[in-house]
This record gives sequence, structure tokens and C-alpha cells, in this order.
Amino acid sequence: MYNINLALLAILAGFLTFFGALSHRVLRVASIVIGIVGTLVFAFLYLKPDTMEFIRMGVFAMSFNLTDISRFFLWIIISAFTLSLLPLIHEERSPFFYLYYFLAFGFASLTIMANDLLTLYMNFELTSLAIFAILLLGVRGDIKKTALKYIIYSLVGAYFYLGGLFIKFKYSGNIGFGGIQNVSTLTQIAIYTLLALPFFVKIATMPFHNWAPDAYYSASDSFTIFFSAGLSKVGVYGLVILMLKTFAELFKSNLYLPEIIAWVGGITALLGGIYAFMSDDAKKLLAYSSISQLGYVLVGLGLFTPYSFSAGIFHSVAHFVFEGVLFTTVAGVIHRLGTSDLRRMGGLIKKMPISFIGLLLGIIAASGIPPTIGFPGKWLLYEAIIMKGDLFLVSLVFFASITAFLYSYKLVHSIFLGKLHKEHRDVKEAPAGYVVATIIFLIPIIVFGVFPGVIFEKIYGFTKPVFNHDVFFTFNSLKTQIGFVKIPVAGIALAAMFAFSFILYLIAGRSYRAKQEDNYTAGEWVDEDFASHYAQEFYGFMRKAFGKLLDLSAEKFWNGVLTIFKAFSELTRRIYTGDVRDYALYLLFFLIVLVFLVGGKL
Amino acid sequence: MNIESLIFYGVPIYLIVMGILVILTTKNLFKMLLGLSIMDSGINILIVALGYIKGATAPIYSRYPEVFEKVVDPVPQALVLTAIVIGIAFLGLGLALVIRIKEKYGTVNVEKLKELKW
Amino acid sequence: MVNPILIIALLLLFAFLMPLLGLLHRRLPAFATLILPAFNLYVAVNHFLKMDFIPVVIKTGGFRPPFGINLAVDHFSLFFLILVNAIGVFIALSYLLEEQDYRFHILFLLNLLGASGIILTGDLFNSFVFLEILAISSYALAGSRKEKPALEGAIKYLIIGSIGASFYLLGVFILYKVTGTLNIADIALKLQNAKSGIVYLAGMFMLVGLFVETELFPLNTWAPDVYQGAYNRIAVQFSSLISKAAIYLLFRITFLIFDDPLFYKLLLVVGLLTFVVAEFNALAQKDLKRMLGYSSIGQMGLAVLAFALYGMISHPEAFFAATLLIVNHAIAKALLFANMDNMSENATIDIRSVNPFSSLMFAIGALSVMGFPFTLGFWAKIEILGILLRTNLLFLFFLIILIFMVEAFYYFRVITNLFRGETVCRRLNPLLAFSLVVFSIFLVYQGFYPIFTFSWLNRALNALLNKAIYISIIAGGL
Amino acid sequence: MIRKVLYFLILIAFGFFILSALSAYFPFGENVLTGVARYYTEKGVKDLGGINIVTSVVTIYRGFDTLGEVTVLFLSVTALAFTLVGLKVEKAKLPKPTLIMETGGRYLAPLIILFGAYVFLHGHLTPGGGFPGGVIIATSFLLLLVTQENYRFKKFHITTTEVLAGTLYVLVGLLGLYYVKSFLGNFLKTGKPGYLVSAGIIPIIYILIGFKVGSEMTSALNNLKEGGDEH
Amino acid sequence: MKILILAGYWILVTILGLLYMGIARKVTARIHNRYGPPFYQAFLDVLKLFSKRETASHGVMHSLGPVIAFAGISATLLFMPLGKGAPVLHFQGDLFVVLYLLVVGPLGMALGAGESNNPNATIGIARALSLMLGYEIILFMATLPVFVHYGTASIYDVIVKQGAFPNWAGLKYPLSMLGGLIALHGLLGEKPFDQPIAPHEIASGPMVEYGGKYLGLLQLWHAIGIIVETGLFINVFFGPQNIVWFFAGTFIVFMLAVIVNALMPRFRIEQAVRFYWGVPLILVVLGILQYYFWR
Repeated sequence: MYNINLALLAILAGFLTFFGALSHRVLRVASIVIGIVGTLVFAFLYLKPDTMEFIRMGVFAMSFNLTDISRFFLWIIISAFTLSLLPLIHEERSPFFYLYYFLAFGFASLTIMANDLLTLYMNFELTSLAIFAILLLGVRGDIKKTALKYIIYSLVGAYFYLGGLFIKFKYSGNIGFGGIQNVSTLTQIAIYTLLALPFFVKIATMPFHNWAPDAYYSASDSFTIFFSAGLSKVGVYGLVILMLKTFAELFKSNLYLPEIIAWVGGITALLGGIYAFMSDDAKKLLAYSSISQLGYVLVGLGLFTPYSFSAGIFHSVAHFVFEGVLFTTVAGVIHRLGTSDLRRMGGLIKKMPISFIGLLLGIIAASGIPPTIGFPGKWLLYEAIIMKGDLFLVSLVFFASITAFLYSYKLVHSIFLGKLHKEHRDVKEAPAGYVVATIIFLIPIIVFGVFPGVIFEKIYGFTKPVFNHDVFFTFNSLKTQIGFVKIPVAGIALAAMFAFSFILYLIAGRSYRAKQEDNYTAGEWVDEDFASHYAQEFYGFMRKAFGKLLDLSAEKFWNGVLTIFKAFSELTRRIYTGDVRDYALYLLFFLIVLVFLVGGKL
Repeated sequence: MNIESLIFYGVPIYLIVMGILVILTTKNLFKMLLGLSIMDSGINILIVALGYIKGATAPIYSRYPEVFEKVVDPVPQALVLTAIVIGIAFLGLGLALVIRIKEKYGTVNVEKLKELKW
Repeated sequence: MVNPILIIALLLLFAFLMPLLGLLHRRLPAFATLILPAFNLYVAVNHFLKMDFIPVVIKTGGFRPPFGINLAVDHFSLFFLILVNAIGVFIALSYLLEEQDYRFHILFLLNLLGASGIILTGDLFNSFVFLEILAISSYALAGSRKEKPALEGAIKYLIIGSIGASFYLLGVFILYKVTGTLNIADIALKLQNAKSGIVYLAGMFMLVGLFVETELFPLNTWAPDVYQGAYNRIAVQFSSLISKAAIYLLFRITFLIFDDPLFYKLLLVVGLLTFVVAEFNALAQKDLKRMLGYSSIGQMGLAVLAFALYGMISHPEAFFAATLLIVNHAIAKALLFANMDNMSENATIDIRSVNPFSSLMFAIGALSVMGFPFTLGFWAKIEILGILLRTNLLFLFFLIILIFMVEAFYYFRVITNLFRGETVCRRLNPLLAFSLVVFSIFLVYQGFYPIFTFSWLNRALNALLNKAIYISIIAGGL
Repeated sequence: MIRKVLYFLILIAFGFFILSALSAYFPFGENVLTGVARYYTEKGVKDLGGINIVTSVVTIYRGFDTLGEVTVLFLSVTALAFTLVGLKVEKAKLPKPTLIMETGGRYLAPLIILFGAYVFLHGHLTPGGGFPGGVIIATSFLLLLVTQENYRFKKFHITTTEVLAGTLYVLVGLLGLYYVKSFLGNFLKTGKPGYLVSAGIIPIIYILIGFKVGSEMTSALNNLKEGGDEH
Repeated sequence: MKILILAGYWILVTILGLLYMGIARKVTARIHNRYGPPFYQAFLDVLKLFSKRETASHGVMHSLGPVIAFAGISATLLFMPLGKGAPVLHFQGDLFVVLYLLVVGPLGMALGAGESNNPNATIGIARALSLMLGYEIILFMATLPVFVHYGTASIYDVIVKQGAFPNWAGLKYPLSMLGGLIALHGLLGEKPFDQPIAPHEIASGPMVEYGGKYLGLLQLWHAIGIIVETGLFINVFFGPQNIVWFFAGTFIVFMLAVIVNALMPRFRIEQAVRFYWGVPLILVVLGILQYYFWR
């Protein structure tokens, strides 16, 4: 039983679901459940290290290998996939949608299991294609533009990757993940840039990010869970594998490359955060938050010290967890409300409490407050950067982390707090699938937040060979040269103090339940459908504060590039004037050119 | 070059370039086809001229087997025979197309035939 | 084994008989049109499998070359014969269900005859004759729609093509004057060591003629108009049959006779220009068929480019890449153009009403042309990039990659529209649909497991590559 | 205007370049027969018994070309007819023939046909052959078309002639393949050179070509006059 | 035992915080040339608020908000050393723990205030969060060179390592200290940075819907907050060698803030943020450069 059968299984399940969805909704649900169970069962029983290859052809053989790293990321993707299937049960979509969904998972898993660059490329392309197909079945926004944008970004990245692959082959003579010996540093950097480009695109690094907000916005809501929490990890995996296996020496020896990449990540984190709290749509806000969080990951990976690298990978796990729960709860809300516009939500806390708790813990984790899973990664990242001594970078990252508070609060307030809209009076809690998925997501948020060592154990397994650093963690505490944190203590302190002040709250006089509208309104009378929900232009005044900063957009830049291409094509097509005489003239001139080409020899 | 080659190669080559000139300058499709055939005949003549041998007759041994005349190269003539027919062929087809175009466009002016471009 | 001369003889026989068949029964011509390519295909495959690497000489008129005209049959020519006739079969299949003028079938058969003749013949002037047969039938087929655009394209093609052909003839004759023979192998033998300047001149004249047929810049100006104007299945013939036969001749002659750096450089430049200009023009197109036409031109340019790289790296991989690209392009473009039959008349790039089946077919064809993984085109792309990298021309390498991106852009633009359009089903020609399915399955299957194509291609290229045997076998007599 | 002059000058320069190149390499009339030409002129008669070497070259040595050539003609005529099918044109306005024209035409046509027949029958002995003969025959029909008022062909006859001539030509070739293992090979006795009945299959081929060409050209003329026909 | 000590410290800090608030009001009044309330006014307020019979609540989150706020700030206090030799939890955590715990309080209050659908409250919170974009980064960048200088991320170690008067970090890195001071002003939310609770525009913002015990909790939160926030500054820049110094330092710094507050008008919010991205940023950047070049 080979590991790649996981992908085959997924594809089979996809076709099963396809036909199920064609026939009857009960069958559809059944086949989705079968897909979940089958995937999990296979994953638990058969995922063990092995290698296999087929289609051997010259230097190329399509070969797969399940290393520790692959296993680690494969598990993330599997869990994200299965969890995102739970909400999917409640989504009535075209049969093809489910097929593409399973295909995307299958090819993503193959991508992660690939054992050489070309195999990775092929499956990576197919993953992009499947996602493209899913985006074509999107639900809102300018779907065609979005899908086209996505596939073009991916393909541009992939083609550069292909170029890099060939150049690597030229210099190292193989297309495996092996390193490149005795090549000038500049060449190595060039090769690395080419090879890493598609993964930068995949994790939506600036300036290759602006497919992401549109894609997340227009894609089906339960798919975005998998998209953000799961599929973005393919990009992270690619970066990790390139850094650890192929370019480790380069990153160790070279001074500038790690800094540059880390800075790119930091800028991504910051701008992503800013765009996030400036955007008025739940999906777009989450999309930008996802971009921003992956920016931290990139900082961690790029800096390439043992601590930062571990921090980066840990944070990518955290990203999986909290983005997963955020997207799930928001998807539930959208499922009930039918809109993703933050300005038309509000006051849902009493209607859907579980979703609220999920979202609350999600944003707490996203802002990295202990003792949630967001904290250890960030903490270790800060310490790592400080140890590296790049104080400006650490300031940048810290600044970015402040924006997290802003968009987190905007999200939770606009959806759950504030005034309940009249038309939402009889909204119910999100359907079972969403709730279950939320609850399952909540477990790791706390558990791995308090005991991060469990994950660092695994990470240490594959960073050790490269950095051979010593253990810097116990199951519940982290220790670097400059700092030390024992997370349960913070947790306990918080809990104790909460208990104390809660007692204080209880012993003081009782409180009665006031209607939503009996408020201090400077004496003005408000009746109960007085729209007093503050969600419009939430941080509007920051526009003035940022000024020009918000105007700069990668979108414009790329459109400019495209315009140049179009202009050039407008130029070249003018050659083909529909006039036969001109054509004859070309022929004549070409003939004359040829004749004078050989004129010398005559 | 001697005067003979100037004449016997020059004239056909002149025909060729004139044919091309016609194609380049005329607006009329019909004339354009004529230019083509002029150029074609130029090439045929050139080929025959290239095959000529001074003081030789056509390759027909009419007094066989007594005498072997000195004959010119028979191959160019055979080729030209073929080339002529081919020339006729595309001329005929071209004319048919021109008739059709006259029917559809109501003109044979090349400048009006610019629906497909760029 | 059946004598390959029968391929041509029977085609001719049935072409001549066609009026009578037409009178006997109105369906007979269509059947003949289907049976003959099938027969050719059988003969070609049979030979390809049976014969060894020594080329077979088939003499006509009872005289050994160079005195009589001969057919030179080796794996390379057979490979192209198989390709061309396979396309022919699948196109002819769809005519069974349609009323056509019997003259149309004559034109189709003679077009096939021209292609097969070009591929089979071992004689230079004979190749000219067959080129003319191919060309004239192509003019007529291009005009066969008898609408404004079709006629316009046809007449443009006719004028440019005739000029080109005349110069080709002149070139051929100059070669005859120099070497005193018309047999390709013999000429190659005579010109092996010493090439005088006039030979280069002749070569240039011949290349002009060939460039017109192989749609190379700047002599391909007629091509987009024809692609746009003609019937879809005629466009298939242009992209997958006519130009492929011509490019076979180009490869053969260039490699055998004009095996000289100058010519390779020329081909390199021209191929590159063709590729770049055509792909950029395709980016700017609104009309779908015209866009596909430009794409075909670009692919031809790429193939010639790959071929020309042999001049820089004397490594057969260049030929391998070029031929693989040609095969992929022939089949993928046949798929795409034939698929246009299912779409609305003169469809633009933001086409809406189209049935899911043809959307899928279009997607597969386009992906294969783009060289997406798990299609045949992927391997072609890999090979191209591989040889480009061998040449150390990194600039060229990245330029080509850039153009690939342009290609991907305009193809995906169409795919996006196709899959978002509300699906209005049009009536399909079931046999055509069958052919489409066969094409697409071939592309995808070969994408997964291209051993079949690769092995046949290798045999073909071995035949092409050992010039010495070819020359000694055919021209050894003199 | 200025463009025309420019083109003219360019073309003249180009032409002169070609001219100088050609005359430099092949001075006029000063070449000796080499290669295949030498062989044809020396062995031609012995091989095939046709004293007109050009004819032998055309029909046997390069007979394959000639077959192609016939095909091209056939092709172009078919294409012409195909292109003109369903063409709506007003009938060609021919001036009403006078009595002299009419009578002259009527008497002249058979003679012309006879002459054409002579030309392609003696193709292997004298200059001329299938193609000129065929064309001459076609001219007679042209004469009839022009001179005789509302003259009509029997379309069927022309077609059958075409078909038969073409088919027989290919069959002759196949017979060659059958007897001498070579397509279009000569499978008859060469006979005594210089006589009418000699030179193996050359006269046969030329006769067939003559018929083929004659019928082709005639039907081409017919199509041009009638503007195509619905079959 | 430790628990008791912690509780003792906690009570001490609360009392002192309330005292500071009272004194602050007095001082402000004197500057405004008023008589002002007695210095123990804050205690009376808190007592009154807690002894109210009934208070309005807009829902669970609304009533939990102040609780969380108070809990958060108290927990932060446990990680904040009160000068050298004060045995609290500081050895467990470091700068980042403190910084992140410091956010719990505001977050809790924000959640609570948000549920009362009074726009004033939400506007106040939006402003508070935006203002964070201003001062937090300045404060962070100001403290950064000190921590790096002493090669640790733990506040307590910084205190211990920098030692007594002549070699205070604040004197080593005066520019950073200055920047930190300005940032601290925003952190304390004193004029010109009191947009979040601008009493005259948005009716004291987040607190607008709070009364009774909730407001009482928030008062305590504020009281402790003053000590913790000023304490962070003092600990980093003037490493107080004992607890007395610590409180003295905090008192001085706070009074400074109060005086400025009394004299200043209020920025518009975006002006405030822009202000922080102006001069203070340059100051702290210079501080960091100083660490790099004139260590």
C-alpha cells in the first residue's frame, strides 16, 4: 500500500461524491462522509515512510517519498481537508465542485510527497488547475477575473520555477532536492529565486498577493477554509524543503539573502494587516489576515536561524488552526446571513454563541495572546530576530502584530457585537457541520498553545540535521539565550485573576438586563430599530493617517506590466496589414535580405 | 559577363522583376494574377536559357541511328513543360477566385480586400 | 509488404475516379475519402514496424536513381506519413455524415496526396510538383467556404504562395545546374564537401518557397487570414497536415543538402521572430479562430527554432524536440480547430454559448499546446527548454519562457470564459466528436506515459540522422 | 508614384544582382552535359526507343512528375469548377456570330481536332506531345463555343473522358508496377526507333494525356462560360 | 507564601494607583486654578460604585468585559517587577509576555463595550486601537536597544544588570528614553492622546454604558494600569534598585504626564497617530542606531 494511494483514494472519493451529488443530496452527504472517514482511516493506517517511482524516462523519474517534513505538512493538509469537508456537507453546489475539491486535495498531497523538483512541479501545476476550476465555480464577485488572475499568477510562478529547475539541472546534473556544489553564490541566489517564486505566490507574499483577496472573497465559503488553512501550506512546504534540502548552505553562508527574504515577509505581514483592517468584507479581511500571518512565517523561515525557522514552521501550524476556525465561523455566519459584508451584520452574539466563542478564541490566537497557539510562535520569532540583531525587522514585525488587534476587533465587533439588525431577528446557530468543525478546531488552539513542545518536538526532528542546534523547549516552556517563558504560568495567572475579579463581580450588587436601546444618547429618544451599529468606515479616520500608503497597490503594477505587453502586441499585429501588396513587399524584402546574406559568398 | 548572357538571362530576369513590380504596384487583382504569370514565364524562359548549349539542336535524333547531333540539355525542357502547366493551373484557379471575389465584394480592387487584418 | 507507391497511385486513381463515384452514389466519395487515408495509414504503420533502419528505395519508370524519380522511404518519412494520414483519417471520418460536393472530396484527396508525396519523394523537382499539388488544393480548400473572408484569405495565400513556389523552382533548377542531378541524396552527395556561393543562393530561393508553406515570419502573412476565413476542418488541415508536410521537407532538405551554419542561423532567427510575433499577435486577437491560427504559427516557429538549434549544439535532441513539438501541435491543434465546429460561428475570445463537451475538449487541447503537465505538450516543452539550456543562451531561454506565459495568458482567458458561459448545447457531429475524444485521449495518455511516442520518434530520428546511409543507399549508384 | 519608382529601382538592382551571379557561374551556352542529362542523351534512345529525348524524359524517366503534372491540371480544373459552383453571373455577352464565323467554325473544328490528334500521336517522334495536342483540341472546342450560337457540350461525355483517361493513365502505371516491378515502367517492346509504333508505352501515355488535357481544358472553358454547374 | 506576597503587592499597587489618580485630579485642578477634590476621592468613587444596588448590563460579554480587563491587568502586574529584589513572577516571563498580557485588559473592555450598542463606545475603542498603532511601536522600539544592550529580554534582568544611578539605561540611551516617555504618555491616554475617552465628544467612549460595579472594576483596572505602564518605563530606563525607588519613579513620571495633560488640548486621532510616526519615531530610530554604532 503506497502513500500516493491517498491521492488516488481522494480522487475516487471525488468521483463518488460527483455522482452522489448528481443523484441525491442524501447520497452526496453520505459520500462526503465516506471521503472524510476514508481519508482519515488511510492516513492513520498507512502513512509511513516509503519511496516509490514510476514513468522513468532518462534523467527523469516520477518519484515520491514521504519524509518527516512531508509527513508533518501532509497531516496539516489532511486535517484541514477533512475539517473543511464538515461544513461542505451543508453546501449545495454543482457536482463538479466536489470533484475538483477532492482533486485539489489529492494533487496537493502528491505535491507534498514528491521526491524531485519536476514531480513536485507537475503536481503543483495540477493543484493550481484544480483550484482554478473551483474558483470558476465561485459564488460572488467577478468570478472570471478572479479565476484568471489566480491561474495566471500561479503559472507565471510555475514557469519561472521550471526555468530555475532547468538551470539547477544544468549546474548540479540532477533534478532531486540535492544541493548544488561549486557554483557562484549569485547563480545560486538566482536559482533559488526562480525556484521559490511559485511558493511565494502560493503563500501570497507581496507583491504577488493580490490574487488572494479576490480568490478568498469569491470562492465558496467552506472551500476557503481548506484554501487558507490547508493549501497555503503547500507553499510553506515548498519553501521549507528548498531551504532545508537544497539551499541550506547558501542560506547559512550568505548574509544578505536571509535578511532580504525576512524583510519581504515582514513587509507582507505589515501591509497585509493594514489592508485587513481597512477592508469592509469579512472574507477579504480574513484573506488579508491570512496573508499577513503567512508573512510572519516567511520572516521566520527566511531568517534561517534555528529558532526563527522553528518559529516559522510552528506559526504555520498556528496559522492552520486559527485561520481554520476563523474561516469556519465566518462561513457559518455567511451561510446563515447570506452576505459577507461586515456592514450588514452585527449583534449576532446571542443568536450564534458557539460561533462567537470560536471566533473570539480565533482572533485571540491570531493576535498571539497567551496562552493560545498564536503566542509561542510569535514569541520565539521575536527572540530569534533580536538574537540575530536586526532591531528594525523586529520592530516591523511587532508593528504588524499590532495591526492584528485592529482587524481582529473589527471582525468580532462587526459580526457579533453591537446592534442586531432587524432582519436578523430569527437567525439560528450555524448548522451542525460548522459547529462541529469549530469545536474541533478550538481544541488545538488551547492545547498546543499551552504545550507547544509537542509540535516543536516534531519540528526539531527535521531542523536538527541542518542546524544541529540543541533542544530549546520542554513540553510547556521555551528557552532561548535571552529569554524564557513558561506558558502555563501565564495561563494560570490569567485564570486566577479572572476567578478573583469574577468573585469581586459577584459579591458586588446584582445587575439587571437592559434592552439594547436603553443607552446614553444625550437625551435623544431611540426606538428599537434605530440603526446604531458602528461598522461603516470602522477605521475610516486611519485613511487620513496613512495617506498615500493605501494607494500603492501591486495590482496597479501588474496591470501596468500587462498593458505593456498588450501595447507591444498592438504594435506587432500592425505588421499584418490586410493588403496583399504589402505581403508581397515583405516577401521581396525578405528575399533581398537573404540574397544579400549570401552576397558575400558569391 | 558577355553580351549574350546579358541578353538571354537579362530578359527573363527583367520579366521576373517586372512581374513582381506589377504585383507590388497594381490595385487590380486581375492584373496581379497577370503579373504572377509574367513572372512565371520569366522563370521558365530563364530555365530554358540556362539549359542552352551553343550550336546544339533540340534533343531529337531525327536521323537516328546514323548521326548523333550535339543536343541541348533535355531536362530543363521537361521541367519547363511541367512548370508551364503548373503555371496555367494556379492561373485558372486564381481567375476563378477572382470571379468569386467580384461577385461577393463587387470589386477586384485590392484595397477593398482588407476585411481580414491585424 | 505493400509497395508505398500504391499510396500515391491509389490516391490518384480514386481522385480521377471521383466524378464517376459521385455519379454512382452520393455517399461513395465520402467513403473513398475515408478509406484511402486509412489504407495509407495501414501501409505506413506496417512499413514502420517491419522495416529496419536502412531506407527503402522505390524507383519509378524502371530506372534506378538518379535517372528515374524515386521514393525514399525511411522511418522519418514514414513517421510523418503516419502523422499526416492519421489526421486525415479522423478528419475524413466526420465527412461521412455530411453532404459535400464530390469535387470537395477530390480536393481533400489531392491535398493528402500532395502531403504524402512531399513526404515520400526522393527527388527535388518531384517535391516541387507535389508542393504545387498541395498548394493549389490548399488554395481551393481555403476558398471552399465561398464567403468573403474565405475568398480573401484564399487569394492572398494564392498570390504569396505562387511567388514563393516560383522561387522554389528557380532554386531547384540552379541546384540541378550545379550538380547535374535532381535526386536529393545525389545532390547531397555532390555538395557534401564543396558548396559554391550559387548553392547558397539556390538555397535561399528554395527557403523562400518553403517558408511560405511552413508559415514562417515574414512570409506567413496569409496564414491568419486563411485560418480565420476557412472552414474549421480546413483549418485543421492547414495546421496539422499542410504545414507539417512542408516542415518535413524543410527539415529534410536543410539537414541533407544545406547542412551549413548559415542556414541554421537563418532558421534560428526566423523561427524566433515567428514565435515571438505570432504569440504576441495572438494575445491581441478578438476572433477565436484567428487567435488559434496565430498560435499555430507560433508553434511552427518554435519547432523551426528548436530544429535550428541543432546548428549550435550538434545534438539530436534538437530534432527530437522539434519533431515532438510538431506531433503535439498537430494533434492538439486538430483537436482545437475541429472543436470549433461545436462552437458558434465566428466565435470571439469571450465566447459564451458552448456545450460542456467542447469546453472540455478545448481545455485539453489548449493545455497540451501550453505544455501543461500530464499532456503530451509538457514533454515537448521540457525538451525545448532542455536544448535551449544546452546552448547557454540564457536570454533566449527566458525569452521563450516569457512567451510561454503570454501563451498561457491568452489561452486561459478563453478557457475561463468557456467554463463560465451558460452552456447551450449545439448539435454535434458524432463522428467528429469521436475523433475529438480520440485526440484528447491520445494527448492525455501520452502525457502520462509517453514511451510510445518517444520510441517511435527515436526510430524516426535515427533514420534522419544517419545521413551517410541515406545517401549511400540512394545515390550510391552513381 | 514615388513608391513605384522606388520599387522599380530596388527590383532592377535585385535583378541585376541575380543576373550577374548567374552569368558569373553559368556563362551562356558554355555548359557541357553532365550527370543525368548526359545519360539521357546517350542512353535514352537505346533504353526506350523514342528518338525525342524530351518526350522520353517527360514520360518515362520523369514520368512521375508528368503524372503529377496531369494531376495538377485536373486539380486546378476541379478546383475551378468547385469554386464557381453556384455562381450567379449574367451569361457572357458574346457578339452574335456572323454566318462566315459560324460556317468557318463548323468546318475548322474537326481539322483542328485532327491536328491535335496528330500532335500527340507523334509525340515520341516530333516536337509536341500530349499537352500541346490536348490544348489544340481544346482550342477547337473554344472555337465552337465562340462561333456556334447556343452551343452545348454533353457534360457527361467530358466527364467520362476525363475519368477514363486519368484512370487509364494510372492503370498503365500500375501495369508497369506489375510487369517490370516499377511504377510507370515501360513494359512493352521498344520497337524500332523512329517509327510510329515504337518507344513502348510512350505513345500510349501521350494519347491518354492528350485526351485528359483536352477534356480538362474543355470543361474548364465550359465552366468559365457557364459559371459552374450544380452537379 | 508566595501567593500571599503576591496578593500583598497587588493590594499595594491598587491602593497606590488609586492614590495617584486622586492626586492627579488634585494637581490638574490646581493647575486649572480650581480647588479640586480631596486626594482620596478615587477611593470614595470606587467604594460608591461597588456599593451600588443595581447596574444595567447589556449582556454576558458586556458584563464580563470589565472582569476580563481587570483580570488581564492584574495578571500583567504579576509579571511586572516592582524594582529589584521584589519576588514576583517576573522570572517566568519577559518583555513580550508583558506586552501581550497588557493587551488582554483593553481587549476585554473593548469586547464588553462593544456589546452595548452605543456608537460612542465603539468609536472610542476604534480610536484606542488606532492609537496603539502610534505609541506601541514607539514604546517597543524605545525599549529595544536597552534590552539588546544587556543581552536579555527579561525586564528583571535589565533592572539587575544596569544597576544604580550613574549607569542608568535612560542615561545611556537618552533619545530612546525620551521617545519612550512620549510613547508612555499615549499609553496612559493623557491629553493630547485621550481621544479614546474624549469626554466632550464621545462621552468618555468605552465607559459610556458602564456604571456601578463595572465602572468600579474599570477604575481599579485603570489604577493598576497606571502603575504597570509607568512601571515598565521606569524599570527599563531607570532600573530602580528597590521598591521605593520604583514607586517614586512611577509617581514622578505619572505626575509629569498629568501636568502635560492639564496643559494640553486634544489631537484629532489621525493627528495623534501621525505625530507618533513623526518626531518620536525619529528619536527611537536614532536610539537604535546609537545602539548599533556608539554602543
